[in-house]
Amino acid sequence: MTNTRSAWIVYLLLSGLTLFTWGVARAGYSGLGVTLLVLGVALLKGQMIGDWFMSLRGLRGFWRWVIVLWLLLVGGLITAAFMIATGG
Amino acid sequence: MQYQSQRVAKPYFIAAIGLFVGQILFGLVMGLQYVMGDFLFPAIPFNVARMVHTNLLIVWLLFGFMGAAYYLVPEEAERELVSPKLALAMFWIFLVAGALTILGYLFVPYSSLADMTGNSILPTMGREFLEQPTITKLGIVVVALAFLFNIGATILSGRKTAVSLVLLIGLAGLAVMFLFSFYNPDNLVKDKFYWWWVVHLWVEGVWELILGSILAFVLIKTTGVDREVIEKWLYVIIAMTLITGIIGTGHHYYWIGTPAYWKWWGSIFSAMEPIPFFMMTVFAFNMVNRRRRNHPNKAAVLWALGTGVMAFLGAGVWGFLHTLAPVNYYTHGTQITAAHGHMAFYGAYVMIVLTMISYAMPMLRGREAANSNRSQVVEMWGFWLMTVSIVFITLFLTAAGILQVYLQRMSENPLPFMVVQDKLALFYWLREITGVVFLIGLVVYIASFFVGSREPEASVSPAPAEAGA
Amino acid sequence: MDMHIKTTEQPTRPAQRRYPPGDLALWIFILAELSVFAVFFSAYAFTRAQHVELFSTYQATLDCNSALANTLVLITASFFVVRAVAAIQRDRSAETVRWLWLAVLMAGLFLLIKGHEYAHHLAAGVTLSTNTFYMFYLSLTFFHFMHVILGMLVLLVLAVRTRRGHYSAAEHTDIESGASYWHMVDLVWIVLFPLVYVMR
Amino acid sequence: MSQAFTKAMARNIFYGGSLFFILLFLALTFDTDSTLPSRDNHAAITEKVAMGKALWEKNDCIGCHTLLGEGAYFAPELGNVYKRFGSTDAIKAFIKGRPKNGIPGRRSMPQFNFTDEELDAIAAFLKYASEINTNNWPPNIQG
Repeated sequence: MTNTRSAWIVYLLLSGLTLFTWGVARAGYSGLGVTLLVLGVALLKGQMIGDWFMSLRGLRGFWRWVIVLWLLLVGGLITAAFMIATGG
Repeated sequence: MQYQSQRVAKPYFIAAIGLFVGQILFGLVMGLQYVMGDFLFPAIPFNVARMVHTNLLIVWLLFGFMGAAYYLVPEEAERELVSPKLALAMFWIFLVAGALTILGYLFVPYSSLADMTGNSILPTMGREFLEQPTITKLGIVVVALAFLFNIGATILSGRKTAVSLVLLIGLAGLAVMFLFSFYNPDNLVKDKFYWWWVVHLWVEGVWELILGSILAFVLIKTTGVDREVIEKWLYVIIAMTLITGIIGTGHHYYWIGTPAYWKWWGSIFSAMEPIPFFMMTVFAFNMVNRRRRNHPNKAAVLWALGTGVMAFLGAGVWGFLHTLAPVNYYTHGTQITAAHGHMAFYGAYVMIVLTMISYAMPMLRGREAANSNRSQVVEMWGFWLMTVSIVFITLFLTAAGILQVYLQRMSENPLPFMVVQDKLALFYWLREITGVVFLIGLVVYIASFFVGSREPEASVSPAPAEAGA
Repeated sequence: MDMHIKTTEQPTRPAQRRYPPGDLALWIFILAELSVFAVFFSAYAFTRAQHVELFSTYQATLDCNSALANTLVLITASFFVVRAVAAIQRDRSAETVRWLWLAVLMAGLFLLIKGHEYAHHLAAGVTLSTNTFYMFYLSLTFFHFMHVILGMLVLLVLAVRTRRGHYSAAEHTDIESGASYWHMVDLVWIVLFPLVYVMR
Repeated sequence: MSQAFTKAMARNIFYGGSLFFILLFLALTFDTDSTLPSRDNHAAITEKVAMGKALWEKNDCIGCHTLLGEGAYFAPELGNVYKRFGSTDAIKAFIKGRPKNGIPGRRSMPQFNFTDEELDAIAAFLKYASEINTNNWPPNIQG
């Protein structure tokens, strides 16, 4: 049974984190640290969508981790690419 | 066999196998021309041998698909064909038109054939795989329409199953995409762009629906697994096929004058194209493992499983090898492409047609369900000889291709094409020898139709204890 | 791959469930879609590594405010979809219809905002062939754009069918499937937004 | 909630997914079509070039050669033959000079007995093809 109260909380958190990302962009911050922070926030948001909106939280086995794995894969590859870009 | 009209499949299957023999013979001629350049020159130049080889392949596969449809549809629709007479008439028209076209290739210079058939009125000839004279192409359209009417009317007025609907969509798509063979602008880039709408959207699109549907039918019949389960997976697999395969067309749009973004779109989507083939392999093995009964026709089950494995290897793995744009930059138009083409066509389409023939032919020849044990053993020898041969042909061509790519395109002092070809002779000889083994395999396969035909049918062994597990 | 899915194995306690909400066929589709996006995202990131200057220059021409608005719109739509599922679980189908329509409205709003951005690019003569950055930007966002259209159509069909009384607390797999698909569309944008608009 | 994996959903995904990707493919085709004029060297398509293409097809040149990497892999790539040979005259001389009965033991190109006008047309077609923007393919002059 979907809990509407937790949905509200997740929704507000997602909106807040989105505003944070936007703020970083508006302020014009750059650099690897900030970039990876923004990416981390996005992954966190993705995780919240997977866990709460897609209701994967209560599962066991493969499907419990499918979104987490996807986020880690994508996040890892993007991080690697951005580190290469900064290093090279 | 439950319906009289299923019988019309028989001549289609016989013609398919006959043309298959012709295809292999001309393949051997070409293989020899690769190492003995003047073999049969100028009587049968390489391009003529190649036209015959590839056109016979296409035509016999079409015969196979049609035969499969005529056999499968009445059983699925639970009614007789709308018109068995039309099916037989179309068989003879298609066979005679096909034979005349091949004879035209062999006995008239190609340019004269173009003049004789009025190619200048609507020029469509002289493009790879679409070499048929324009009137032959029109004939193909007529035959296809009559065939679609016959099949479509039967399906739509009978029981509609996923298997028959998917088959119908595949066959209709086959006919529709073929219409692009009539578009041949002076602009070479546009010509090539839409040429792929026939070639790619056939072999990596609608033909895969036909393949999936035939495989599903044979698996339902031979394993006794619940139709719901098989049809569900059929839909998932063909959905993946089209999801990856349609944009996957882009892997042909890297170097022919089309915009650069196709390198990305084509690479990303065609890199996913092995997935449906992998699913198909898993699906076939899974269904056989979960079989509810042991079908006496073991050969047909072997062909079905072989299709899954070889289609994945040939179309999936060998396709993936050179589908990414940075790799394809070096491998485009080399023996790597030829290697992929051979195993993909054999694994996906040759084997599915032989699967269907293996399953249906015993019934069409009056057996209850299967050939005698002796006949099946010979058939399986044919299976292994041909399949192992094609694996080695592919490996030798791949080796030739790698060497060619290195010498001609990657080394510090790239060598001219013909110089490189001379250096590949060893691999071409090995390929030719393997090709002879393939022909032996084909002869053994055909022999299986005549061996043990007076012996009793293979009996049904009791269902395995693990069945349904 | 486990093809043997039994419906009877499902214990009632949610903590023990094995499969995500909705039809498993749809989840296989979601996996395929996510794989494509994963490859697309990494292709963007690694190509950027070779053209940092170019990417930064043209990234600056994008409208970050539209992207913010669109992110909020999608999250809101997702929230509405969650409420729709919660409502049908409690057998309040009228409420479900309302939430679904609101989500459709949000999807439409996304398309409007994004369409406005595209119109701007079109007027500036920007196409897929302008440069590598725009190639990726347009490809990624347009591919996602089409997903929003599809998601919107799915929600629309669900709203109509709910209204006609197709679903109840006992049977609403389709709504859960549609909801899962919509959340996937949202999830992809959540990564796309910082990657294409913000990270430099 | 029982776990569902239904044929109906699999079918809907097949129809919906196919339609989705057909539309995407058409959108990309539309873009390609409007971008081609900047890449396909269409300004060079004269009547002579068109005649050359017709001759190219009428003699099934693709049955041995590749053109922009497509065709048979038996004879050299011709998409860049104009650049490799350096002139239309060299192309014409090569085609004209093929021995009627081939070269013993070697792969040989047939003698097609083209008229001078036809030779001009074929060479013009190959020159046009060599000036199409192919994303820098082939990797080197050997094709």
